[in-house]
Amino acid sequence: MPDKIRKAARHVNQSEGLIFEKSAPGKRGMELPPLDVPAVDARAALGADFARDAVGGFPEVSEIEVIRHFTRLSTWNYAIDLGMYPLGSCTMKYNPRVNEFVARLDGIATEHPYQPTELSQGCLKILQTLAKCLLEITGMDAITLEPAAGAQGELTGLLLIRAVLESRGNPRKKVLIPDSAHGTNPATAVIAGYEVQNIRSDAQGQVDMAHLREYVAEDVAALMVTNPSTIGIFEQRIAEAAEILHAKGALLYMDGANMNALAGVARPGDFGVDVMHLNLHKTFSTPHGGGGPGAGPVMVKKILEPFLPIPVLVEKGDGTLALDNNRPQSIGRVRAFCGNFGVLVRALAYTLAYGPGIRQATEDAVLNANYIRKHLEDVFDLPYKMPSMHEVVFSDARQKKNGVTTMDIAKRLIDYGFHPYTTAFPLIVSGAMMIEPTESESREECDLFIEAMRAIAEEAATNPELVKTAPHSTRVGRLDEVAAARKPVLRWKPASSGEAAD
Amino acid sequence: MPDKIRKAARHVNQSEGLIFEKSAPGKRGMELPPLDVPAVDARAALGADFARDAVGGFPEVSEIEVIRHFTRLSTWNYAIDLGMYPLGSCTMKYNPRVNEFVARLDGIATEHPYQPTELSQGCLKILQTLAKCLLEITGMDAITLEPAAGAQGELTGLLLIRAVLESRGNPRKKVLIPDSAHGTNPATAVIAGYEVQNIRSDAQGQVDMAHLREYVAEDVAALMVTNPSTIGIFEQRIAEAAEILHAKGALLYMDGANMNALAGVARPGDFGVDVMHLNLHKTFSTPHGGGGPGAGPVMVKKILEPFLPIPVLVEKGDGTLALDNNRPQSIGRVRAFCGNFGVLVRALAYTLAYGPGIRQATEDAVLNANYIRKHLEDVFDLPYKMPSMHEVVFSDARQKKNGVTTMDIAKRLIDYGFHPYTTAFPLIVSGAMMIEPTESESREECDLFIEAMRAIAEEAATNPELVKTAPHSTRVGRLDEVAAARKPVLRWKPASSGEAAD
Amino acid sequence: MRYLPKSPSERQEMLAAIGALSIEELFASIPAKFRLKEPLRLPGPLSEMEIIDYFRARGAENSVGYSSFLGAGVYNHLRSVVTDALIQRGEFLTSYTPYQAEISQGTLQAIFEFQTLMCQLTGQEVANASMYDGSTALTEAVLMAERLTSRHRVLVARSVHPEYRQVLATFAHNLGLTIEEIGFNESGQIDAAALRAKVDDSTAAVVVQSPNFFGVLEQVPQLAEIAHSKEALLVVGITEAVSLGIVRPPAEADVVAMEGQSFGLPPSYGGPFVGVIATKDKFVRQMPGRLAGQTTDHDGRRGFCLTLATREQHIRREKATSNICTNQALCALAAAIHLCLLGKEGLRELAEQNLAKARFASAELEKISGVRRVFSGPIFNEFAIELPRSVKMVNTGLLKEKIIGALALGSFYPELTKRGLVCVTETTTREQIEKLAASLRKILATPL
Amino acid sequence: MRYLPKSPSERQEMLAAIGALSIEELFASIPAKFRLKEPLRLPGPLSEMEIIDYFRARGAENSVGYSSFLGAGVYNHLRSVVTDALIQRGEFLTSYTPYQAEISQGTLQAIFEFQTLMCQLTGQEVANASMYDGSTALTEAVLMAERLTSRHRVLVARSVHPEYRQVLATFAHNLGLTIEEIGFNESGQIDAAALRAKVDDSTAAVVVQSPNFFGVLEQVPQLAEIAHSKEALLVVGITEAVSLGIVRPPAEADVVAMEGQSFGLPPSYGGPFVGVIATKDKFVRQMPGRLAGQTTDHDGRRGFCLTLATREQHIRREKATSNICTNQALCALAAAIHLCLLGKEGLRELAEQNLAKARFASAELEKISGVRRVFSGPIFNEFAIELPRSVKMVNTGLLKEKIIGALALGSFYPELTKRGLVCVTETTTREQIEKLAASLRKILATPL
Ligand SMILES: Cc1ncc(COP(=O)(O)O)c(C=O)c1O
Ligand SMILES: Cc1ncc(COP(=O)(O)O)c(C=O)c1O
Repeated sequence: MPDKIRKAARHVNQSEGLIFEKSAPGKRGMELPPLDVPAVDARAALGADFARDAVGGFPEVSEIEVIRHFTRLSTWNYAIDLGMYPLGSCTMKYNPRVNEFVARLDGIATEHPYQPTELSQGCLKILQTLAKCLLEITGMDAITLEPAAGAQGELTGLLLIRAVLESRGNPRKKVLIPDSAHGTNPATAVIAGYEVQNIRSDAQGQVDMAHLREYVAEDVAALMVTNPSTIGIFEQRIAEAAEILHAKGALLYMDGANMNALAGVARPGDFGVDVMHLNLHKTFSTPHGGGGPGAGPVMVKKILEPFLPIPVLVEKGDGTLALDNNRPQSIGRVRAFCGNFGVLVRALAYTLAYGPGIRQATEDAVLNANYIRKHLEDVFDLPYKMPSMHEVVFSDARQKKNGVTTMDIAKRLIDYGFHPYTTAFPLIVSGAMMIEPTESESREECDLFIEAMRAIAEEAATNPELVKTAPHSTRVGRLDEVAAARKPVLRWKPASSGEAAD
Repeated sequence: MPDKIRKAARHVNQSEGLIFEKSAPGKRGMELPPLDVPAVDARAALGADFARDAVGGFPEVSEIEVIRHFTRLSTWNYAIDLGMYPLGSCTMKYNPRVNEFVARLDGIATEHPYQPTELSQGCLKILQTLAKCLLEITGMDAITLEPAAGAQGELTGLLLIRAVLESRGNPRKKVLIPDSAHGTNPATAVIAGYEVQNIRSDAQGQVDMAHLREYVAEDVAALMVTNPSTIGIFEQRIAEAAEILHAKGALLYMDGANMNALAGVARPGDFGVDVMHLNLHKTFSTPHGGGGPGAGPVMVKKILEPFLPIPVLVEKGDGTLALDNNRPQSIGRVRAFCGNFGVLVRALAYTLAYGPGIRQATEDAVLNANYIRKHLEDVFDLPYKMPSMHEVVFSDARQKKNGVTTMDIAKRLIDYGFHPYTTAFPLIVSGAMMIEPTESESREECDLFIEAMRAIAEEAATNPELVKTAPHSTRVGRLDEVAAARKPVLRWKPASSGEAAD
Repeated sequence: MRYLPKSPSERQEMLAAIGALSIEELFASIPAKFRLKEPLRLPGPLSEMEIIDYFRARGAENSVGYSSFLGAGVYNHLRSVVTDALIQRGEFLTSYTPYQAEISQGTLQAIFEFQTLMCQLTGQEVANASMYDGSTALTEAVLMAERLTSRHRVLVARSVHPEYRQVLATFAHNLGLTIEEIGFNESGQIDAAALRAKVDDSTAAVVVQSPNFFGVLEQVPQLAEIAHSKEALLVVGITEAVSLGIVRPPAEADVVAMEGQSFGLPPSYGGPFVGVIATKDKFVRQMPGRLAGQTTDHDGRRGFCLTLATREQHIRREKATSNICTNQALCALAAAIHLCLLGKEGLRELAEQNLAKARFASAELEKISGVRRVFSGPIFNEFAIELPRSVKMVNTGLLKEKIIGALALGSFYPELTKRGLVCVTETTTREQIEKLAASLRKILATPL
Repeated sequence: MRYLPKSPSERQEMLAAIGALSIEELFASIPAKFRLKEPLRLPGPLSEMEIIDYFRARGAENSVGYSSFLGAGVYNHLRSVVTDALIQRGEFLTSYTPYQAEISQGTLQAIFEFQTLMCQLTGQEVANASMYDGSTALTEAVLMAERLTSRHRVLVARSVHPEYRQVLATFAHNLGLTIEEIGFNESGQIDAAALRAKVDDSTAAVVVQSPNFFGVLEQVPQLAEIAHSKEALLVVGITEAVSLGIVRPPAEADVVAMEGQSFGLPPSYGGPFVGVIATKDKFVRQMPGRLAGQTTDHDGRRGFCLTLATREQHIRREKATSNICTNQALCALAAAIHLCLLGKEGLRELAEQNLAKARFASAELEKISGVRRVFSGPIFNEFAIELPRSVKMVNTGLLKEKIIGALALGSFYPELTKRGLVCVTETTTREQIEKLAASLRKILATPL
């Protein structure tokens, strides 16, 4: 009998304890070349005040145990290399292997940020080329590659806005943020020293223009809008929003986390955006690596260029490149050194692979999202009917009637061989199901996803308990997150916990 | 409730079809740099007689589909990187990652066997250094690194014996092989043009000396003996066997597949062996790679040196190295070029990592085997009681009483998170269970294995059906091998099988 | 295009299924005037091989073939191919933040192990995984101190990495934090007397780094006592984490902000690295960044999940402890693997080798007339030297010998012209050190 | 030692558990006089970094930086990092021969796919996975023909790779096979007339290679007709498998023996490569080597297992079709992955590029006075040229230009002195070809 679930089966999988539980005194996983200078006794050299004893509880294991430990752990993860990872807003697309290869080349991975400029021209050319590509894609005027992730890009962007407003005499008080925004937007505004004013969405899920007009006053520094929005629709009146803001001397910040829907098709610089960031670990495919690293370059219009963080990449008269730290109006430095260079290398490798063909990736991403929408809209509630871009957002409204929530459906997807979609936000959709297939999914994979979602909808109707107790196929079931938070156990401790103290 | 089986659990695992089933016209997984010379129309250039149409049925898939296809497939395999792989005689030990790294270096992986000698000194030094190490470890006089695997090493060895005997006037007719030998031994003898004469083992599982004396006559070219034998015991009277053979002008061939029990402890060259091979993919840890590649260097005593296959590595007067093809007495060439160079590189990396410490690896291998023997000998039948070296061989005699065979126990081991042990041979043990942990297993892993084997013994007594129908945890159950052989399906065919014909 | 798993006809069939006549139709909600008519002007498309050639060419324009004595927050330590092989497993490399615990146990357990390792190294009770880098970790540590003390004055040692102080300044500027800097004495350590004089009831935190920017170890216990005397918190930054193999951990600090690059991450022109904040259990709810905690499933099996998320932006939005979301997870994994490989003995031996090399290098250089050590305090693998000429001039000469010399301290500290920062690690060979000394001697011998 | 997962005390405890007083006790069954008293004299032990340094140093003593025009059975083609990333997954790299099907389905399905790809390429019905290399595959193909025909005379084209013929000779010697060689004509192809004259009722096989050692394509259909006219089998060897992207497959051959190195395997100084035998279904039971077959489990799920093992040594021992056991599985996997990446269009385009480069190179070289093509037959990416001077002498000059020139055919064919074999692939740039031509012109212009 063919299995009911086509996409996945259960298979034997290795169990594994904590690395500390495998430790035994004297085992070594790495050996060093012999010391070629006179040895020094640390305790004698540093003195009792500065010397330490051995690190208590530190693991002592062999190389093969390390290989097995982390190989076994890895088999407990889901990954893009294993299948579709339809996390809305997170843009989990294929991470090309060549990007990993080039980021590790001698002359790339080996370079020190303080080495002489004349010995860094290769690194600087990479930064310059990527900068030019990102400006061409976004239609903006100037850029910084320094921010380490989207949230840091947001902060950098708001600090730039603050700086230009200060230079005009008043940094202002408020940043307007639609209720559909990602959590980093309001969190960032506060760190930038602003108050957050939430802006309502209209019936279509777009920024409510009337409401916006109301709020844009002399104390408003900027509107932070995500476009396409977190419900996957294009903010059609964004240019109008820009005019409203500009008329009052405020600026328009665009969260570019969803550029996957626009690259090659439309440019924020053309529809009134003053500042924006990109998530290179999303749109430009540098791997997520289980949570990072990323990069969040910030693109600005000319007026903001003088305030860009240091260092700024400049081309000298002789055509050589250099990093300029002498920028009197700069907001300063948001991170040490030149940003997540290794991530930037990967993003450039990705961009060079596509060239102008990046539009095709965008088209395929939007095609996949709409294909899935088309095949699921009859079984799941679609709160906002506007055309979908790179992502479709359903709600669990129908399944809720049987007590089945978006989280239950998400967990049940695991049994069907998929990673769950995003359930966390936006706040304007209760029980949101944010589905972003990206361009990396074949029709076959999309069809299997549709089949899985329809089957789960069926189960939610006929056998809700099955869905509510999912997943049933994983080596551990749903975990007690409440207990985890109530009595946090955040580190392993040796039996004789005196040891760990050191 | 803690799970009964500690070593493994079941986890969701991706299903995947054949790559051909994912093909669609126009998909590409690899693109080429643009052609920098005038393009040529193949059909016109080659003419209809030589030109072909597109390869029928050939896959057309994208890069991510290839990544996912083979990544998913890989998760269906067991591997040394996942856990203990106790295949007796196969010596599945840890394969150091650095070996893979150095084998891929520019200047190593990139070299052509016909490039000028003066531009190949690096490759030749690697061959020379490895040759010296292997001679030191085996105590032999001369060596060829050319054979691609153990079986080809055996053939090379027998051809050398044949050559020296021919040079003495008569190649002789027979090769004596103990009934405990690996299948390649008799198969090889035939290809070398010899008849196989099986030699009985004595009550202790060693070569029966009386029997040997009987058989060693003028028509016997050699005795092929594996030492330690395939039941993991040292042939204590091997030197005597050598004398018996030498007295009659015959030679002693030693199958060195089990050198893992001797390296650093004893040298075949010291106990009368004339010719032997090593399996570098076993004792020297070059990875098995799902079945190969390997390398089977052959070590000989002085008298056989003139007959070594070409090319022979020689050191010139000026200290530079070269390959000598002008060897009038050579048996010729057994393989094109210089053998599996990339495998030899890995074997040298392994040897350099240990140095004289290789003895410690041998000691640990023997320690593990005896530790397991000690903890299992009360529940499994031990047909031969001689001290175990690197391997312990039980039989299923006791479990057979409940209809549980060695194969059933082996399959049940899968559910316990282990790869089965070897069941195939030796012929002198019916229902053999050949267990070789190697030095790469920690005590923890050995203890889990012992726990599993004892639990299975228990199941065999109390619930034989459970064992006989194992494995129960894998994505596919026992396969119908009979059907596979009766109506062989050895390739995929497209629906319209006309296409494939091309 | 090789990354796109669709054939032209599949695209047409999918469009048809959607009921769209053309792909343009799917972009109809974008006002026409904003839709691009022309293809973007971008380089490419390039094949895999061309991409490799491009980056090989860029690499060749950098410093390959030079021996370097640069440290100053980025250290060249040995890395194992094992680490690289493991973090490149797709299951780690291409997975997202482990919000869905049931299929993320690999990443979650690894994070838990990372947190434990960081606690063991720093002598603290709890550590996060992770912050962007050491500089943002230090800044977040200060913001944490501000929240914990509700005070707004921060005293920062000038011997803290200059770029770290710049980052702190950028944040402080808008948050009404006042920052005052405390100088250093001839030992190269913070001027404790000056600090004691400045610390008061409005002081949120005292911020030092050890080993500090000059490579000198600070007297953490004493500094803690000074800070605590006014209920201010002591924040200790660490840029050279390998030092913890032999140097007393800052157990008395209230918050430790560490850069983990030294644990198996390549210099990579400044990133990606991994920042860590470690602190006391009692402060955990004000700590930013991700935390994995141990728990069980319904059958009592041990498992791990992200926890205390109420500190984070995706739950608390404007009330979050920080805006950080994506962090440096894969770098944290690399560091954890690297540390497991090194192990207790390996880490100590590694640190001892660094100390020994630094002692040797310092002695070799001090033999040169006109060259002397600037500071008398205890060092680990980095130290400041004074030269009879401008460091820039000397370095120009060294470059001719394929040596990247000392970092000119004058560019960060006007008063430290003719002073250079020299770093050596276990990767610096005796031969390289002797060549540096010989070249330096030669250069200084030639009259201007 | 880092590879050994035991602490000293664990060793003691395990010895105690066994009831042994010392480790020596476990080796007691080895006669004392054979037990080593001294440690072996071996280099090492080396740390990982020292091992890498050692091999980097060896690599630097080789041909890095030279452009090469060598082929002759080993070809330098593009390889993708994807292939390397996948075959290094531990689950493939560190697994054994898939005898235990339930936990080896990954390797088994990949083998099945490899077999299919090889059939599609060669136009044959069944293919194995795998033989050691092309040379041993060719020899095994001949032994297979001997078994199938029970005849012992083999006719081999002299245009077959000389080393392949040497390997065949080594085996034939002891098996009572008689081997006769057939010459080549001015087209560079086998002398069909001579072949027709020689083939008779005692002929087991006619053995040719296409493209042959001179890079010339053989007339396979005609040769098949000749062989079959006397019920002899036609064995076709292939060393440059990329040619199958545009060259008619040897469908008329009875057995094809192919070297798969061109499919993503590095030259690696001659190995490891991957040999393949492909043939007709009716001959499969005489085919050596491993085969994966499709079947089902008890629940009807599709699965794969090794099959027809009754041909193999581990079952049949002295009656086996061959003694091969360990083969080149991982290389076969690499080739399969490489071919899946290339795909139908990529393979054709790749082959066309090779053809175009060869045409261009040939034209460029023929422009040089005194340089002419030796053979008139159709070529793929390799061709023989005649020089006015000894190839050795010319190559010495080329080496000064960092060029590794043509392979001197004289060393394999006495009658072909002053003849050299030139190979170009998609990796040979126009610039390299033009530099070769220019250097050659220069060298030949300078009087002896
Ligand atoms: C819409 C949106 N904005 C901002 C962010 C924050 O970016 P990062 O995680 O790189 O800090 C994200 C990522 O989760 C996002 O989806
Ligand atoms: C004892 C013994 N001899 C010979 C061989 C054959 O070696 P290979 O598989 O390398 O041809 C093996 C390997 O299976 C073996 O175990």
